[in-house]
Amino acid sequence: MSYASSLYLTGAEVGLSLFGLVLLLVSAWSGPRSGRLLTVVTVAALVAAAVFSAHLFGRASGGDAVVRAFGDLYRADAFGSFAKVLIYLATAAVLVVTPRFFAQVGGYRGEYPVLMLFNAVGMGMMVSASDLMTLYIGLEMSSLSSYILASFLRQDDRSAEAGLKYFVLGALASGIILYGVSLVYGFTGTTNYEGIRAAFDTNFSTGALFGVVFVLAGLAFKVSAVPFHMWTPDVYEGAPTPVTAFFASAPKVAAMGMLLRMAMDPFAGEVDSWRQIVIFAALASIVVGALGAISQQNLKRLLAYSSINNVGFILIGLAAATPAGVAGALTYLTIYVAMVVGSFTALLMLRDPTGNNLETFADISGLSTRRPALAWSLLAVMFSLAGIPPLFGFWGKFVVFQAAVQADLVALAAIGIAASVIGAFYYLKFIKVMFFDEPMREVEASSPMGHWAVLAICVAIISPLGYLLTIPLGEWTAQAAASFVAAM
Amino acid sequence: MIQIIAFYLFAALVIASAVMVIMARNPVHSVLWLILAFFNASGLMVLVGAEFIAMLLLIVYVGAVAVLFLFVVMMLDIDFAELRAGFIANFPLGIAIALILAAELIFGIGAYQAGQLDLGVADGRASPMLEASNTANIGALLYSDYVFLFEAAGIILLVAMVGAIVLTHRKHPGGRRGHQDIGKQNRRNPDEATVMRQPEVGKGVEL
Amino acid sequence: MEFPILSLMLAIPLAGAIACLFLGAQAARMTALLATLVNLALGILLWVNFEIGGPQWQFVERAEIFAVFSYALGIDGIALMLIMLSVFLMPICILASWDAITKRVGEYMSAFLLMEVLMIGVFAAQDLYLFYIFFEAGLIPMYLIIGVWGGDNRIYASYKFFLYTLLGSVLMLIAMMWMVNQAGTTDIPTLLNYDFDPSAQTWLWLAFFASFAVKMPMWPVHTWLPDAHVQAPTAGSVILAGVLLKLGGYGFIRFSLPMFPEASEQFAWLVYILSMVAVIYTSLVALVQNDMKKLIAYSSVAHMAIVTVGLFAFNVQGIEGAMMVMLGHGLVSGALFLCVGVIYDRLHTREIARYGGLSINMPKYALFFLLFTMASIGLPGTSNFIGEFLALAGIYKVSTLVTLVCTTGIILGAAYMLYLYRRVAFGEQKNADAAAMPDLNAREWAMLAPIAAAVLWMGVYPESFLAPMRQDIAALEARIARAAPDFDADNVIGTPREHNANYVAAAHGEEGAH
Amino acid sequence: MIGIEHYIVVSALLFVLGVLGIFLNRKNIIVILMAIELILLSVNLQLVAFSAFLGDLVGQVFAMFVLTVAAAEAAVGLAILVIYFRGRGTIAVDDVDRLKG
Amino acid sequence: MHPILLIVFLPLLAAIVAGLVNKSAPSIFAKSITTGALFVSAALSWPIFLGFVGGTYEPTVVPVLKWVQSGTLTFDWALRVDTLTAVMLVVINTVSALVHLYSWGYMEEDPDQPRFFAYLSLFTFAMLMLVTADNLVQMFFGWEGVGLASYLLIGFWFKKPSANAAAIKAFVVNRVGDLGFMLGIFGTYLVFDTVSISEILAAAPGMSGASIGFLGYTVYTMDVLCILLFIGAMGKSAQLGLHTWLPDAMEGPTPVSALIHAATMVTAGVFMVVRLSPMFETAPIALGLVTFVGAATCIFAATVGTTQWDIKRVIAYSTCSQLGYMFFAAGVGAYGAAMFHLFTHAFFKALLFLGAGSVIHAMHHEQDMRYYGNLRKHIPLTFWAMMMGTLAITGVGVYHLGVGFAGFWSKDAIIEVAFARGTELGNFAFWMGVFAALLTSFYSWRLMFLTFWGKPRWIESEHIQHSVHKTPEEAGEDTTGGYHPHESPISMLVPLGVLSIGAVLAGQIFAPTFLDDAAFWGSSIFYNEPLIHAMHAVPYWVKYSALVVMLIGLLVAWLAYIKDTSIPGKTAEQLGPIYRFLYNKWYFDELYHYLFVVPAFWLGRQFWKLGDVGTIDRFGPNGVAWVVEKGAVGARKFQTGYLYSYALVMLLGLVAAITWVLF
Repeated sequence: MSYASSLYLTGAEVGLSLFGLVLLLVSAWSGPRSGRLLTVVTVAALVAAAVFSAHLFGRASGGDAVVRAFGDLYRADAFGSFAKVLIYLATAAVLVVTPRFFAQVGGYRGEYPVLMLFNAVGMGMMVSASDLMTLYIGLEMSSLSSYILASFLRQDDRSAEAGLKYFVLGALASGIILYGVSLVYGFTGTTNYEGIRAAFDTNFSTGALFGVVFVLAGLAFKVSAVPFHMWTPDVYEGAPTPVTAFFASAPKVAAMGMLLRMAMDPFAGEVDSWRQIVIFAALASIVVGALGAISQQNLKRLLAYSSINNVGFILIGLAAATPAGVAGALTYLTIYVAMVVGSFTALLMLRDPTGNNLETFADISGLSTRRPALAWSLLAVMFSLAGIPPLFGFWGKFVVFQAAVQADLVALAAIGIAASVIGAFYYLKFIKVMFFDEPMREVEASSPMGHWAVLAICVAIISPLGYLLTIPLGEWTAQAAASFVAAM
Repeated sequence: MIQIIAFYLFAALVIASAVMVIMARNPVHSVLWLILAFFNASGLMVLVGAEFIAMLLLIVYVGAVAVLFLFVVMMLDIDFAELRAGFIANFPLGIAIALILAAELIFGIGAYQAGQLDLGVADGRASPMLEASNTANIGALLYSDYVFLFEAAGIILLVAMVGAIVLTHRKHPGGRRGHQDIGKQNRRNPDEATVMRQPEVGKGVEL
Repeated sequence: MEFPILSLMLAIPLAGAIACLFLGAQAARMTALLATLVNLALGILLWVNFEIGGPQWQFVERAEIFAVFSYALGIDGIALMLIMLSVFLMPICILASWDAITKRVGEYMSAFLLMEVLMIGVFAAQDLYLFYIFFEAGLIPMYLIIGVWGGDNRIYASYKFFLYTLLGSVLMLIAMMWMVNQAGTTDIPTLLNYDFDPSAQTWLWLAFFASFAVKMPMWPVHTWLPDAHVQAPTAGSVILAGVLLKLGGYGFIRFSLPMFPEASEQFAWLVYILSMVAVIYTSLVALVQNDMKKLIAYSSVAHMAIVTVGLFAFNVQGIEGAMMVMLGHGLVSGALFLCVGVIYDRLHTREIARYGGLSINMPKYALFFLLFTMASIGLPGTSNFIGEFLALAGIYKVSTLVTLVCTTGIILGAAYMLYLYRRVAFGEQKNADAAAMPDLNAREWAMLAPIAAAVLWMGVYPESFLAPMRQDIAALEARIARAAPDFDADNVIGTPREHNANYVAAAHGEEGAH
Repeated sequence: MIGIEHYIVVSALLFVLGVLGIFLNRKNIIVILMAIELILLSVNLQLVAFSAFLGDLVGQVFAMFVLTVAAAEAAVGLAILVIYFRGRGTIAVDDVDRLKG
Repeated sequence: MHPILLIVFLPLLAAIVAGLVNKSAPSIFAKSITTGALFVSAALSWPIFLGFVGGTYEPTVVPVLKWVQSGTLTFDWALRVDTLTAVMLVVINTVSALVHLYSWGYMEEDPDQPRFFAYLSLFTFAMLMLVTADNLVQMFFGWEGVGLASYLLIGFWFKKPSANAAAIKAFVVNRVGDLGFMLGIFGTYLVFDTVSISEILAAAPGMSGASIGFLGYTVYTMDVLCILLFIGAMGKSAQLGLHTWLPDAMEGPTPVSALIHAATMVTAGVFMVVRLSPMFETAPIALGLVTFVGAATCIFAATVGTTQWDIKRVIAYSTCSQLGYMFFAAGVGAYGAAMFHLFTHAFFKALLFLGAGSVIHAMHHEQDMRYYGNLRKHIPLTFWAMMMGTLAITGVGVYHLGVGFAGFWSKDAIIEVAFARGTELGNFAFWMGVFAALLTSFYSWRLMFLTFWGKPRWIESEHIQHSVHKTPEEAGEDTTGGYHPHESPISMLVPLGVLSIGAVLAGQIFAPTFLDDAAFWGSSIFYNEPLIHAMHAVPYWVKYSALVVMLIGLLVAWLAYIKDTSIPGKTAEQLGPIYRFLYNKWYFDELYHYLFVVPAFWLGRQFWKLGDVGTIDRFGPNGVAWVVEKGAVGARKFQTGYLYSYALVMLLGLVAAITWVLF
């Protein structure tokens, strides 16, 4: 190990951190007006980081390259790099559509993109961590900035309440994780994933088992799986919409990536002890997410439940506990990010003529006559979320269920997919309101190009054209999943 | 022997203080109990030879965090008499669950029935050098192997600082309700803003 | 590689669908009509070039552009016929919507063209997952067609349609995954000859059944159909009855029977019972309907029950009959919905009681309506007769009881259809507005006349339709022969009697008057 | 020397008390923040104990990071609390229920 | 080109042309083209028939078009010409041509004449397809085709609710029979692996001892097949149980009644049994059933016929009764006799109907005989035609003289052969036949006397009142109301004349051929030579029985309707219940109404409201939606918004997970 190689492998994080520090200075001196400019620069930096991660992915996907940095605190392997590409791109996309929201409600500052940057750094560390300590630091870096972002609209009670709830429950979850980590550490003698795994193979005591459960439970909070999901609807509804968009996309990837790595690397030997829990969480998430969403009027809240629902499907990939399952989960995440960014972008484009953001069903009633393009985009997103072919969302469900079936979890797959029909109910409601109902409210007639660009990219991905991606996506996710096989 | 007495003393006090933290009516008292709990925990750490962490605990917590708590408690100017006492509706359930958790943790991990605990074996890379002090050992480790995380921890502190400032810093000294907030006005919804009253004949409306 | 005609048939309506989204009303109508007509021409080309008795799978295309599954197209005679049905009905649907749809025409036409793509895709898909994608995707345009352009209660109907059919088919997806995992291929022709373990077949069959039974629809999962039909715009009903219901039957032919012969035999009783119930039950329900579309919808359920018993007769007649019923019913029920649509466009009600005596002011209409009514009843010489006759002849070989019960459908069918016709076309002109309706115009002629011709053609010379399917059905029969169910009409040849029944000894004679 | 079990028991009790503090309390959010500190304290205690019993310093390093983060958390948490109080004028846990359903 | 092609397809062509042109050309166009086509067909048919009579014509099959090939189940469009077909050809085409001609006059004032003529020709085509069928499926095609035409023609005056109801009834009741027919075809195919009639008949004797499963029972193969097929015949030929549609079918225009519901379509059942006679001969139980049903129908319809007032209904029940004769003739094995009666019956029954039509025409569409009377003087030509028909149907003739009207030859042959058969069923049929002959005579003469003798009672008729614009009170003593019945136009009288000739001579001329000429029939039917010998050998009292009962019937009718017109009323009063039973047609319609129609609608409503809506939807989709909805409400309530409950749920989850892994 040399610092040079380590710094190279952690280049994205290091670079973004340094960049963030510089930006902080700039914003401190230039005052609140620099927000938009800083955003643009941040987006560029994130895209650059994504490119760099893609480069690392290419480097690592061969399998023989050195991927460990800082004495195996950190691995720039294919899995981590893939997840980071997603994270950075999702963060960048969300940032693109952010400033306009705050332009209306006020309170946008240069600190916002900086916090997003550090959040991204934290997320990067989460998915690349190969040591519990790295994991914790990354997690907290991301979480802390998320708490702040959730309450960023500080004049708004709902934003503050969202931040408060998120903070308290997040801290509790961190505590649970930490407690589990300490147990794992105590009963294995190490915090390194490889070491943990080796120690588990020789000796897996009750204490270690408790550690595993605590860690997974805490991680379940981060991915908002049932029953650790309770914060999600409140936070998503209360947080400023761009922040909600962010929460639903990049941190989901990071948390899920972290969970996948945790389950498939250090805990891979103990599949039998955690699989049942994951299966329960998966099914419960699908059902609770779907049921919770049905009677919602607030679209953000609905999408929060939708994200819980989607997490359930991703967890099915995890429950398979096979490389195919991991690849499926990653595929799902990729598509999910596109869907979620697309849906929130469309939501952010919905404003009344005076510029207020709209966020309830009543607001989008009859949207298809007022804003056909927007409505059709949302239609595609919703059908995709519901998993109806030929939209690409189907593919996400397809791969995870396929993995489950291949892992002989046929019953799980059958129940899960049957429960997904409940979910279709409220996605249909979305479309029903937009297309079948009469218009009730005036909406702003046009939206800025940036929003359109993000939306167009997302819709293009989830459209049937997405199927052309199945081969490369399949290869990439398989290589990412192979990181764990290589580690085995 | 003294070690054992000390352990039980510290342990009993730390538990008792913790109980008081969550039971105390007055938050100021809670903070003070919390400080006591930290002191005792720090004592427990000293007992196992982790004097650096023990001191750090005191410095960071008692010196910074607890004071911050006190500061905020005072600053918020809360009328504590108004705060409701009592517990949540499903208090018994909560207690029961907590007891189960405690029992499982103690008997599961503690594993008294199975005799000696089967701890892991450290790989030795971070074994303390006997000739150096605990502080020096940690320092050596921190600035070499864990420098990456150390820097990252710094960023966390930075984030927290930035966050705290961004959230609480106010440009307008005119008071929290002294300035017009367009966003807030726009976000008001009719249900909260206006009240429909239908006064009966001969009776006024209390505004 | 040959000329990719199937892909072209998918591409043309797709391009049309995209174009329609951006076009004005009239342009969209013309585009849609043009696209469907071109597809019809291509379909005819397909039929002409289909080599009867040639290789089982023709016009095969294959491209590995997706992971896990292939873009593999190819048709056999069965698929050919169903594709023909689809491309034949599409221009008619566009015509039927010509004046009836005035709001959001571009989107409407787009939905229809998309529907065509998906229907052709379903029948042409040679890859299991590709099939599923096309199969399932049909929900989207249909949901919109019902929901946006439907009647008053369209929302309930569209939800019911969507969720019912979705729930049915998701389980099939899991079964497909299991099959692919087991057999190691997604290629339908290969899977057709893969022998799954009989115990696994049981639940695979049930999973597929869940989907196809809903699509079919079989009793008791039929209740989405009347609602969907009633609420859908005319052309939507036509497509729904004409083609979408056939997906269930196609699924049985393509998947359930050849892939799980043992399970099919094992569950044949279930199919029989549900079909028998359906024939009696839905026919009686049809008898008491006041809404024309609902009546026809219920009649569809009864007709589809004949298809299912035919399919599960495990013999050539049954299966060919089932196919013919599907084709015939596709034409006839589609035409009946068009007939309803014609008068609905004039009076904007489907309530039977609001009409009456239409033979007086709309004689041409009455003639067409009569023809399709008779075809629906299964009058010999029309398309449905051939199918019903063959299907019932097929099932007779298996169970006389089932045949008896299902054949009562011809009585009940006659009762409710003639009762409908009587109330609509016969009797006095009770309502002045109904009496003032003009007869068919040229556009409506152009809609109904081709179907009428096809119905008669199919009834008089069904060979055109049977010939392409013959070899495929024979292959199917050979495949499932090993699991053919026991039959109850076992003829045991005994010693012939010595005399004829009215044997009179010759000696009895010669003593009378002569 | 005291056995590791003793430390585990103390930590477990602290942990449970911290958790109890979070959800049994409806008076005051500040107490919840303190309960979180109790949880982190229990973890720290356990890490240090394990570290000592394993003869491995990683646990102590970890505990140091936890301390750092705990401080940061306290800062952020209190900041959020402050803005919440500014908006709503209360910090009673029962009142934090605008978002629900 | 074989003439049979022209014979069969000319009517179709004419129907299509007439139907498509419809009102866009003067109605004379449609009328001429259809009538012309039918006359050509008729003209082409006779040579074929005479060719068979003369023994110069060979049976042949003319293939037309491939139809269906499905595995071993193959059948093509083909026209089979043999003796049996030839008989039917002349009957159908002759009567049809005459009815076409008759309709020129009868339908003169109707605005929808092209449609009417198109239907008539369409019917003729379908009937021809039926009788020329080479396989059972084509026969079924014709079978259903005539059903369709019958439906259309009964409902021709579609504004009349009663006509519509009758049309539907005819179709649906026929469908009940068709159910049997179809099952019969399926069974036949299953047993013989073919539906070709000639192949089936050839193989039938070999199957006579076979047994087969049916509805879970093991039964004789041939019996079950023949019974199923016979159920089809019962429907089409209005035999007891499935007869209810025929009287109602009189709602159609009278020429239709003559053509379809007397001469041709209703005899299709008889034709089918005869056509399949070699098959039926292997099925004794089935034949027993045929005999029994035939005899029962014969007597049932005759009893009802004695009480009806509607002139057409009387003739309709008469038809029903005569069909019974044909069936029991077939049942006892005298297929030739059955066909002979079919042949003669076609002439005299068509004559009676057309005559009745002429009367109705003259009486301004009044059909109730109570309002007739004394018409003999006003419409003499019609009277004489009707008289010929009555003489024929009542079977006037003297055995030892060797002369008689058409009905004498055929009906007596049937009665004799039933006796000659010698079995219990044969005797039953014999006695029923004799008794029915008595009743036939009575109701036929009753019809004649009520219509043509006595005093005019015209003014009581609403139709007449409409015509003369008077009420009975206004008319006073003049019971004619000043109405002047007019003799029908020439186009109606010519058919009456031609058919009268047939009614008088058909029996006399063709009796030897039909009854005794085995060579004439060739292989087209099962010809039971010993039975015919036995028939000729029956005692004289048997041979004269029919004549005697005819005279008794005549006498009674004369007494009741000429001598003392109060007798019928008194008798009806005295025999109250019996009279009402007969008058209400044995309550079959009511029985079926409450047994089938009412329950069907009731069940339909129950299935719909309680089944679909109340159960399937309620517990299916709506039930699931309800559960989901409740779940959604629950999920909302669960999300209380309180931090501590969130934390509690998390803790619950944690504890649950730990407990799960621990145990």
